[in-house]
Amino acid sequence: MPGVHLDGMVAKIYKQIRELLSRTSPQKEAWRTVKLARHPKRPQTLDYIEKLFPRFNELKGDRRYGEDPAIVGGFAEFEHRTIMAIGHQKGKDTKDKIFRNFGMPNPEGYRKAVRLMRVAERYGLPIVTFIDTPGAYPGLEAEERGQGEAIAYCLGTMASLNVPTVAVLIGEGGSGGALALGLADRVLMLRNAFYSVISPEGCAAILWKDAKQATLAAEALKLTSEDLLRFRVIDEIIDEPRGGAHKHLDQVVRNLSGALSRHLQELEVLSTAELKKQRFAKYENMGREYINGLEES
Amino acid sequence: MPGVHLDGMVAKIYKQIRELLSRTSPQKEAWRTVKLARHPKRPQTLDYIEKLFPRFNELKGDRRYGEDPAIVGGFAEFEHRTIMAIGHQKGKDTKDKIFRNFGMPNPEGYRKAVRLMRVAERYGLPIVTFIDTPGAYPGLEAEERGQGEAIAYCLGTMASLNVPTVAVLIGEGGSGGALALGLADRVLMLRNAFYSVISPEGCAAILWKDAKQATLAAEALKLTSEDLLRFRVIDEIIDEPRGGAHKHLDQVVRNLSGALSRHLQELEVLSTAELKKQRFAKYENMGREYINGLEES
Amino acid sequence: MEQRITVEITKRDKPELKKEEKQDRAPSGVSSNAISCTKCGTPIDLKDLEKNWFCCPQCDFHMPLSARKRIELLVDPGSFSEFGEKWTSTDPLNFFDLKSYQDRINDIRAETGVKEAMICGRATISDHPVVLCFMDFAFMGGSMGCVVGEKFVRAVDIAIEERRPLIVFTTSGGARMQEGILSLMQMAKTTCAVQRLETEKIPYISVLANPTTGGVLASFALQADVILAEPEALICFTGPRVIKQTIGKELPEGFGKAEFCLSHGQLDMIVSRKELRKVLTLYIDLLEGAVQCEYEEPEPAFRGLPKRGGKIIRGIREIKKVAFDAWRSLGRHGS
Amino acid sequence: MEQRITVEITKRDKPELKKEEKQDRAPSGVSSNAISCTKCGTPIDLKDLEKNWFCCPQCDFHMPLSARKRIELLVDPGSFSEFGEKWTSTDPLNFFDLKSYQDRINDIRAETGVKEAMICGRATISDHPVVLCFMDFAFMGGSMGCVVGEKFVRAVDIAIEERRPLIVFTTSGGARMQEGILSLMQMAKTTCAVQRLETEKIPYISVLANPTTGGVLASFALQADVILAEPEALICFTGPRVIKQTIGKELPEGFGKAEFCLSHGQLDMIVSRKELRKVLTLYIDLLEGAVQCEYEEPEPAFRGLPKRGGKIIRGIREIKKVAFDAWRSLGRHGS
Ligand SMILES: [Zn+2]
Ligand SMILES: [Zn+2]
Repeated sequence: MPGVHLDGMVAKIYKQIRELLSRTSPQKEAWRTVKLARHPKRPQTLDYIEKLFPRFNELKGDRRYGEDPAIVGGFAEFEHRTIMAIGHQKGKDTKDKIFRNFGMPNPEGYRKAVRLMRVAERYGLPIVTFIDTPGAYPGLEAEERGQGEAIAYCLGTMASLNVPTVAVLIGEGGSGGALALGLADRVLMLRNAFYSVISPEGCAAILWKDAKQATLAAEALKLTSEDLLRFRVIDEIIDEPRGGAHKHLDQVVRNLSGALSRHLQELEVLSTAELKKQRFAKYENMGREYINGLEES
Repeated sequence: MPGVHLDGMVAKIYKQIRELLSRTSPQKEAWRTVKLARHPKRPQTLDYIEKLFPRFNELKGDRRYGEDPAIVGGFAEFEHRTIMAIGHQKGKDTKDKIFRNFGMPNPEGYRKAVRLMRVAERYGLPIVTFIDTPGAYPGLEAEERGQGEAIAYCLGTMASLNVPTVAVLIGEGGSGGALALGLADRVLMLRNAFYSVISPEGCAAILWKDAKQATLAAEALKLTSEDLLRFRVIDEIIDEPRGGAHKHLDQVVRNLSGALSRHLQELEVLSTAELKKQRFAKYENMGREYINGLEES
Repeated sequence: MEQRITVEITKRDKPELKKEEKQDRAPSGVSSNAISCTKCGTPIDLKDLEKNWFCCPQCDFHMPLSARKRIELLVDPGSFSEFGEKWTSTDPLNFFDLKSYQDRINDIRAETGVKEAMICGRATISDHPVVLCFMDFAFMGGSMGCVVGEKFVRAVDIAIEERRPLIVFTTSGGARMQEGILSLMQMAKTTCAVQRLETEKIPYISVLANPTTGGVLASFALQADVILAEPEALICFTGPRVIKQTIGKELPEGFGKAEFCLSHGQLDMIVSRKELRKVLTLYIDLLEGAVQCEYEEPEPAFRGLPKRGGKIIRGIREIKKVAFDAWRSLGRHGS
Repeated sequence: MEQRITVEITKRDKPELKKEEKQDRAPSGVSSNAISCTKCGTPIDLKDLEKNWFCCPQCDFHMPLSARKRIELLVDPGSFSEFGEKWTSTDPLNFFDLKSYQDRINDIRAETGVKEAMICGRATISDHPVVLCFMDFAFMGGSMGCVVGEKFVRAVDIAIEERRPLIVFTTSGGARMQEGILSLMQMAKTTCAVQRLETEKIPYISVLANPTTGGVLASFALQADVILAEPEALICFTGPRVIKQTIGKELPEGFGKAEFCLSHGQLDMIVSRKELRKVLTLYIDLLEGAVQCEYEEPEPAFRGLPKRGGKIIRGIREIKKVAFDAWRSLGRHGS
């Protein structure tokens, strides 16, 4: 039957196209972004805190169980107002990286973040978060102490806050462990950061049954800042110098500072009710445009 | 010098009086109360919950670290309304007592209580607590997980609640571990319960350097329901049958039920603002009448 | 009918049990009207299984259930009315791995008859009007994509508009990779909806079935006021395999199971499937009574404002009487 | 002056260190102008000690300090104005153990010159108006009775009325047994006051000195927004001796010390006495800026309502300018 023959040919051609595509630039672009976002010299949360805020006073501990250095936070001064700054910190040298668990928080980290957010709320301080993590730590004890609950609780807290929140994706945005600090009124993203539901390696291991296909997965996942802007998951891309943020930190900080200032000013004039209404609408709309049949029911 | 002689005599007589007093009834009364409050057959929180409330649905866990069976709690029905019932549970037989750590909570117990109080607040449910504990558990791991913070947090929560709260001292009211569930709008106390800043044995060990002087300490501490009513630390004494609550539980439950009903009805007609105003005034006045010189400054 | 159940059970992917099954239990060669228990291997006649709430009569193992079957077992007969059944994903990423996302969806639908990983609707349980969401593991491992998130949000809208408690049954491997970042955002989306529920004082109960992991666990599943679980259900953020790889050693016996989570303070109660209807009824009863008494300032605290009926009741004595009469009329008081 | 310091230090009861001291360190035979370090035993000249913020120049051990000395070291010179200095307990229980409560109080007063376990007042720190409470361990182990509770509540009243941050230094063995249940109730009393502070958005910082235990720890000490501690301060609800008795084994090295508490998430920071003034100034600076911007509905969120000055400022740009000018005028911007 000619129909069958044709179907087979179409499938074959389609496969060839995919394979060809897999060797061209857009995909490599995604992988290049992943590599830049994970670059060992890439500036981290504490670098931005130091450069953006003339004063910063760190707060520690979840008041329950422990102090998790994979998340840092504290009062900071930004353009003549006090804010609360919170972010993942991956660590610099080997010792620091181990100390900070490579930026993979345990439940205490998220619970510290929640505590700091509530302190900020009490004083009416805007909150700025910096996201840069491979994800929540996949450890045995993290599960024992409720890793899932810690993230769910942090998300619930961010959704309920009566103060303006701005999240900045500065490097790696790894899944739920990143999102826990990302449910903000505005989400900014450095051009070479990435944000994904799963790491390209993890995705490749599951779907391609081969972690080495991470390059393919990176492209398929649409995890670059341009993709995310298109999906309206982020609100603005912050430009980086050629070669990445580490090439000229001050320039990135200038770009980020201007954007932060603008977004905070826009949010600060809103009433609490309006702020939360917009926040809920923002997130409850996400993905709605990609559903067929919604209008019918 | 005759003065010195006289002083010595006075001191000696005073000492003799104290010793005589120490063998008479008021002091034995205090010790009798302590023994009754700790009586192995004394009804416990779950007994009262069963008898007072036609329906009860237990809630478990602090959602953070563990489930502490030394504190129990859940939704309950009381006179056609839903309430939140929370209390210490000491345990009945040896196995149960060990399981419940003899009613000495770990931090998780207080954090579960806080969680339940916040759920109650969300739904506008009044909260009834039952107090019966030797105190918070003095363990190494309890300290590691912040026993002090857990109590402070529970106290802060009870102070801030937007719903009416009634605490009932049913047995042993041991120090901060008891008070953590006791910062309520109304505090009721079974006649033979006791409530003290320190156990008589602990007090005797420190002040008399001899734990065997607990009988003396019990009297000195003024820990009976009559004493506490006089100090206005409690609002009402619930009568027990001769011989103690375990002699006729139903009778105690009838007395308690009537009082609970009355106090809840009085509290339920108050606005949130008035409720909290009265609560703060109640506790911030405590001890004020026993200070000299207040009026001067 | 029996045939369909077999399909549902065998098609279901049980990540952590699969290997053991293969090793421990030889093909039992049972007839097409029987299956062998996933846990103890005992052959069970499908009729007996159905009579026993799809739990093994031998070891009480709770067999995986499709969303449809759960609805049948839980709600008052004929009371379920679905919404959103036609909503489908438009494949926003144009996702393609070894197979395209669109093909995957079509194949699963054809094979299982399940249209999405969550089925939602209004129903009554013991005459209480509720809104229900049931996840289905057969559909791409119960993964949360845009449709699941949207259905949950609509369920919340209905719960608020109609003052109905929300009850959610979860079973999920997490977010749906094929919808990329948009699937991650469904965690934020459902979280915001839960916040609206809280503000509106609508009771929210979740029931976690095997397995509930990843993004579903770390968002709406664990944000409920009351969290129940089925016995032995795997409940963890990261799956045991990944943890084992990370820490490089064996996990303790029972790790991540419901019993483990209960003792670690994560759950309120483990409820056997047979008891679930009774337990849920009790919670709804007690919580519904609660929401009927709204709390407003600066008026007296416990005046009643039952929004559903439209009739406004004032004064605590009247509330009590109304609530009492309602309970009595349903024959459920003092049970 | 030196003599007074000696008295303060030797009179002070250091529960956990006392025994070790006796065993480890022979009477050092130092002159009356020197003492030996409690920790390392090095003889220290009192003048050197005072110059070094009463920390051992050898091992940095933080010597116990009286409330008066702390005031002297911390606040702007001459700025402290005390309140409640004449408040005394009326001995509500008529308490008598081997000695009467009244006699105990009188003896301690005569011996130490300290009148109660807490001294409170208004002051400025780096020109910031604040309210301060300083506990004194020399007075009955810094125990909390009715007077301590009342002083704390009055400090809160002043903080709210005059929009001043509240800073509390704690050192306490817990509740004061001699006032029985009334001392326990001071935990509830101070807790309610802290709640009012929170509602009024007044910054509240506590500094825990050695030792802070029992009822003081489990109430206002741990209810602050920012919790600092001195190095090596013992911070625990139950004292190590009682825990040792209960569990029947030795406690790990460093148990209950500030460093232990920091790593267990209980504290924000351990601050050396030399740095304290600088650190507190920074916190007050940042938090004061915050409270000046009050947040009200349904008007725009960040309009300013600095209550202290009485002048009402509206609009975010104006707030910023005012705050900026204030900082600049104090020469503290950008430090
Ligand atoms: Zn079986
Ligand atoms: Zn030294």
